[in-house]
Amino acid sequence: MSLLEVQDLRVTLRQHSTSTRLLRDVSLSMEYGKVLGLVGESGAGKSMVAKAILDLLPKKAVIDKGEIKFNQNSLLRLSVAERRKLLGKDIALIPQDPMVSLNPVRTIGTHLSEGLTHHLGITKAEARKQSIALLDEVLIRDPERVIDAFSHELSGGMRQRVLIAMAFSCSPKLIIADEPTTALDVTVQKRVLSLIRMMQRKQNTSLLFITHDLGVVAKICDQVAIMYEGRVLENTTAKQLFHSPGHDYTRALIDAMPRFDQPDKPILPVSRKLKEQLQAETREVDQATYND
Amino acid sequence: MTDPLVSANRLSVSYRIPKTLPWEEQQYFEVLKEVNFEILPGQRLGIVGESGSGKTTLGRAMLRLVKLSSGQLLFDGENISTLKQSALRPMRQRMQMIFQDPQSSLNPRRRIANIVTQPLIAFGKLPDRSALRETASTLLERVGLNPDLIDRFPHELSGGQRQRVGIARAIALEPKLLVADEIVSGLDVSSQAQIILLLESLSRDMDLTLVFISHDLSVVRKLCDSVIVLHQGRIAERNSTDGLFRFARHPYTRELIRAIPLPEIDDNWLDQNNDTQSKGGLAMQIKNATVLVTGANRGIGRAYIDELVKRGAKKVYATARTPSEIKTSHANVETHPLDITDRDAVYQLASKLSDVDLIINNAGVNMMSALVASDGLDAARAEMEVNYLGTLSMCQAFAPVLKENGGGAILNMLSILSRVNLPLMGSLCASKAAGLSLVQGVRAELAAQNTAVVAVMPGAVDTDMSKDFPPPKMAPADVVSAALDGLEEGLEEIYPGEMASGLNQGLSADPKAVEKELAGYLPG
Amino acid sequence: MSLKQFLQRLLLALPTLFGVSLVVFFLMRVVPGDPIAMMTPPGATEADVAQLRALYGLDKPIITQYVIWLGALFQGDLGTSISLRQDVFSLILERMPATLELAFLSTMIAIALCLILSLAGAYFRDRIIPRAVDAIASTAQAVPDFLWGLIFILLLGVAWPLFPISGRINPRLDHDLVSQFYLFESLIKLDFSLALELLRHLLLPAIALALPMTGIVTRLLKVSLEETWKQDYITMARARGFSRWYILRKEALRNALIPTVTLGGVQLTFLLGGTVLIEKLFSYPGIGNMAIGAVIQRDLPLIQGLILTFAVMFIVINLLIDLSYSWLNPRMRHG
Amino acid sequence: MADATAHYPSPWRDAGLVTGSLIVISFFAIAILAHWISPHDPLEQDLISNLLPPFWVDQHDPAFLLGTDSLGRDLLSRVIHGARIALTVAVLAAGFAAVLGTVMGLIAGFYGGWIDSFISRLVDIWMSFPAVLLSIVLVAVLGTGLHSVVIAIGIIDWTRFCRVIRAETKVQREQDYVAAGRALGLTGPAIILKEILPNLLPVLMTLFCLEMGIAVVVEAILSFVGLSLSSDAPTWGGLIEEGRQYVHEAWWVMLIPMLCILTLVIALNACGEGIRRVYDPVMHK
Repeated sequence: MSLLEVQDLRVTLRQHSTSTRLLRDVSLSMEYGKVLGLVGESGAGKSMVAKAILDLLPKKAVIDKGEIKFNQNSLLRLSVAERRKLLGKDIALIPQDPMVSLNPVRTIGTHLSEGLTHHLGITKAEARKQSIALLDEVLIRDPERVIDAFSHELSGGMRQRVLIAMAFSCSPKLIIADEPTTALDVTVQKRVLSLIRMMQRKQNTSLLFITHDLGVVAKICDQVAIMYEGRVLENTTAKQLFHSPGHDYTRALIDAMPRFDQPDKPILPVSRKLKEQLQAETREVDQATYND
Repeated sequence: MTDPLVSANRLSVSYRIPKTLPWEEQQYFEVLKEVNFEILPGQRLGIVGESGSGKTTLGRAMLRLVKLSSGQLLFDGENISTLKQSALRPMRQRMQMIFQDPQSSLNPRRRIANIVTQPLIAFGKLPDRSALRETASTLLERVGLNPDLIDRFPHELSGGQRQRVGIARAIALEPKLLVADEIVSGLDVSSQAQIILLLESLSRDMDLTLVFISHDLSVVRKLCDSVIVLHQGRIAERNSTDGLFRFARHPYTRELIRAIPLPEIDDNWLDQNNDTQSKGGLAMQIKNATVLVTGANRGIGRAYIDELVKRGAKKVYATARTPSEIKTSHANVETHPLDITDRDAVYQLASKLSDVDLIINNAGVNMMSALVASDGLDAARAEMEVNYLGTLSMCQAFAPVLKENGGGAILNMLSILSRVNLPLMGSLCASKAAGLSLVQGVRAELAAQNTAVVAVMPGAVDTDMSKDFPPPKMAPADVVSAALDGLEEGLEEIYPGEMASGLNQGLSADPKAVEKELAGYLPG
Repeated sequence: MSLKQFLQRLLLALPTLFGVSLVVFFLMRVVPGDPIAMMTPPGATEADVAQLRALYGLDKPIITQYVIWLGALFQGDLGTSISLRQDVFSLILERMPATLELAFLSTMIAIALCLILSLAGAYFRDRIIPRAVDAIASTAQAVPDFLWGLIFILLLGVAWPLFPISGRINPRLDHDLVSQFYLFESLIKLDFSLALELLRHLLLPAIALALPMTGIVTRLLKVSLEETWKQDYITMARARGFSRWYILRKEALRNALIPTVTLGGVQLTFLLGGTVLIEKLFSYPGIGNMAIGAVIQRDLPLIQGLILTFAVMFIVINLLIDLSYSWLNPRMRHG
Repeated sequence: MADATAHYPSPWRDAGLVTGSLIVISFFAIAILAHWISPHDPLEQDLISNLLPPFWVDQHDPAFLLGTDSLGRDLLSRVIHGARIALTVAVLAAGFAAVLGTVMGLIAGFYGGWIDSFISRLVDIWMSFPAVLLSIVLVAVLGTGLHSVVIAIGIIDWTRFCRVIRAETKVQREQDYVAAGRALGLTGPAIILKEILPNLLPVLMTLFCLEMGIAVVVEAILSFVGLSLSSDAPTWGGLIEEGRQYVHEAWWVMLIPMLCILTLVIALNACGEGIRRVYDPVMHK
């Protein structure tokens, strides 16, 4: 039984007279307590999947078809208010850029406790106490001071810790991490990844981890889905992916990575032929589903 | 030796921090702090650092695009640190830059043709305007772009295309020096690979000196032949790319390298606490190292061979006076005869094994001889000959080899007896003490060439040399393992085992008490 | 704002004040045109002119004149009005409350309109309301206060005479107000019929003054709210299940106000400066109306005094804006 | 790289810009052709037929399409000639303010340092005066006449340009394309003129349109207080002032010039906004 089930999700951006497919019948399935990596280059549609789950799709993007089932319930059939009750409580987000994801005019404490009072209905004083405990849990030194600080007083790594604390604060069942370490320095990235996995294991949360970095995938993910132009090309286990990638595109991505431990390994850009082939496939898919 | 193209001497850049009140003292923020480096013609230098390390400022300072606050900067032999912008202008043909953000570095109101030919026009190298389109097309082709793009505006191109336009503009004047600032950081891995390959071929074809600024060590490793690691405005480490990655010395560099997530499944990677810092000395990774071990035929030496192979050393040269005694079946272990007291032989071997980057001076003798109580100097002489002079020969002969290979390390097997004395073995102790002194001296002498010099001082070890010692005795494998751990961690003095570390602590607390206690410790 | 930053702002105001005094003083003297000629009534004799010169110290070197003038200024002595033959300082003090009441009411109207319009424009996602807000704001902004005044006079004073179009209070009305702050005093005394009468006079000029500021600030605030809405921390808040209205109020508004406040300050000074003409248009007895009279009467000391008064008010407004800016933006508070 | 295929919207598609510029162009045409199209001499008095109403009111005289003022002068002709004065002032004053303000703004924004502090302080001082009062005083000091009006408006309103151009220049200066220009050895003035200024043109054009509108209004205000040109010159402001006196008897004397100003100002605003919408990549970001 799986926690999250995305079935044949098709999203189209309708702008003026043109319409662009953003997601082409995407299917994913996430098990309880597992980490699913969603991998692709920019424009592959990986963030769009997250937005569809979080009800953050742009106004002009329409879900044409498909289903998102969370805990056996269809998210798309819920009312706006019902969905808001889930967001932040059962489904939480760790955003991409910690530098801009905290409101500059509100204190760290406000950020943390407003979620707690809103979703758990506890008092402000209690929420503050819990917030301090949460900051302590994500290994922030001196949480009593940090709780009254503003985001600009914290470093990037600290901010991401705060955001992780926010995400885990209501013990959600699913966390969507949208490139959570892309904006961070590599040493900070490692610490933040460690923290995310520690918290994930502690609370047995399912984690949808969106990234473009196969290196990060290798370190944190159990399952991987490779995306290209709004399609899922390959859906496999992480072990399988690095052992013997199933799709040519996956192999091409691995081949394009420079590796510091293998200086003599040639780096090969994804070949034009492969890209053309993939694009042709996309066109085929679009034509086949044109009348759906 | 060729003259450097760029050479910086105590280069500093600082910014004024705006004062709130006029009578306050002016505060400065130092972005670069007395940086020294040289770039040879044709070199591909990577500058690596995290955000805020000053790497972008360093790149811009090299081209005098920011004001230098002090220090000297030579370009092509000419001092440009204080030249006026107008005087710099003609030199700018020889130094160009590619910027991090192609969106902001291309003027949004100009067409691509105008952007790429702008340098040529600025220097009057395109007197005939009718040739503009043709020249622009040629430049675009050189960077692998479709020449049809010349009439487009920058915002009509993709990120990778824009970055190529930036490259085309930078190479239009055929500069000698090209500074590329984080130019692949915003790109997908596929475009990134294309840009790296393009830079590689351009720098080869055009005889460019390339300064490649990046936070990504993997890319730098691929593209550059030498690296500067910047940390908080200072150069933490400079080495050949190979040298840096094989024995990263600065704790910061090591942390950087350890933090790179390789595309390999490794469940433990995230659990490795990357807060364990080095103990301040130079460190070296055994993986992929080429190691020479002396005295490899017995006890500890043998253990070294096994442990080195286990830890992924690329090659191990096992030496002994009688190499036939070395028993090993590993393919990457090579045996050589060596008597370290034979200075010529040592030098001969050094000229042969030019790829060594770790020397483990393990060979030693113990004549079990007292000082005053023994007659004659033979025992003492023999011990000094091997334990001190032989080791010194090794250091002398191999120091240049290590330097050539980027620094490397020398690990000398001493004993806790280097620090304390045992009755009836005074002669050995004296030679071991000389060995410790040797380590300290050599370390000081080789600091400039980035060579780690480490002393390993175990207590009693269970080998045939110390068969007369009472237990407890350490297994050789444990000693070796502790020694290599210490080396990888950056320790300068390693005390494997409880006995050694206990004595070391005792010595720093109360040396007299240790002396008293040891007076009763008698072998045999 | 830390005390240090407040000190800094005060210090920055000093050279501005000094510059203002220089401009006020020399503008009248250095540019072509003789101030005495400006002052003298037609048909004055040479001797009269010379006497007047000596009286105002205009026969001394210009630097000396400036120093004397500045010295008097520091003692609160702005000279004597030529046309009204009264102390300039007390004249200004007497007329100032009328202008302050007008400006205050106008500012309140502007702020209220701005908040309502921009929040409505940002909250509703349909096609009609945001567009209507845009249209209202651009029109309010495009038409200057002078024209708004004329339109109101024509429409609400002449075509449908709902409001009086001149003065501050019906001159035939008996009242026992002791201060010059008529409206405030009547409100404090709970005399609502009088307050209403005063408001009827105030409303048209106040709205005319408020509209351009409302237009420009509403537009900026709405754009700013929309920009803020795209920020990642708003996306975060949405992903945490808060409602649109809650996020708009708690997360977006204060951030959106930060860029708006600076512009609002500039607009506030424009509003205050606009009183000059609006008071003239509605024959409202404030310092603005007095200023135009002074120029037409060529009353040099009064003109100087009034310009200085405006300048000081502007500088105070800017200081207040700086203070509110740092209150809004925690980044400023900690230096 | 938000949108690799973004294009500037076509100026012809922007309804505001098209309508606005059509109106402004027709005002210019009327102003230029004033001599030929006005039915009467704007100064010709006819005291018998004074305060005649316009054509849509009863008792109008078909010879005076928009009626007459208190001295019996033809309102239509006066308004047409008024357009000429208004637009002359608008173009000259806005041009003066634009040149002064842009030069100061570019210098302050690009070079920074003491020169920036100096110019900023100057702007602060300027902004500490109520603009309308200052222009009235200036004209009073300079004497009435076209040149004093132009100078008064220009000298006061350069700060509008200076502030915006300075801020925009500061933004542009931090862009890498300026650093790229420096890396090519371009001198400061060359970078300002060739790299930065072209990027500021849309902003400048917008400001210029808005400033023309402001100048039209300020000129009307000056005429209204009797300080613009000679008192019988057919200015819109003068007409309004006159109309204000007879507003209860002959509201049209005030209404007609007012509508002219209103239309022109709104049209100029529409042009300015349109230019900003269509051409300004700085704002598009």
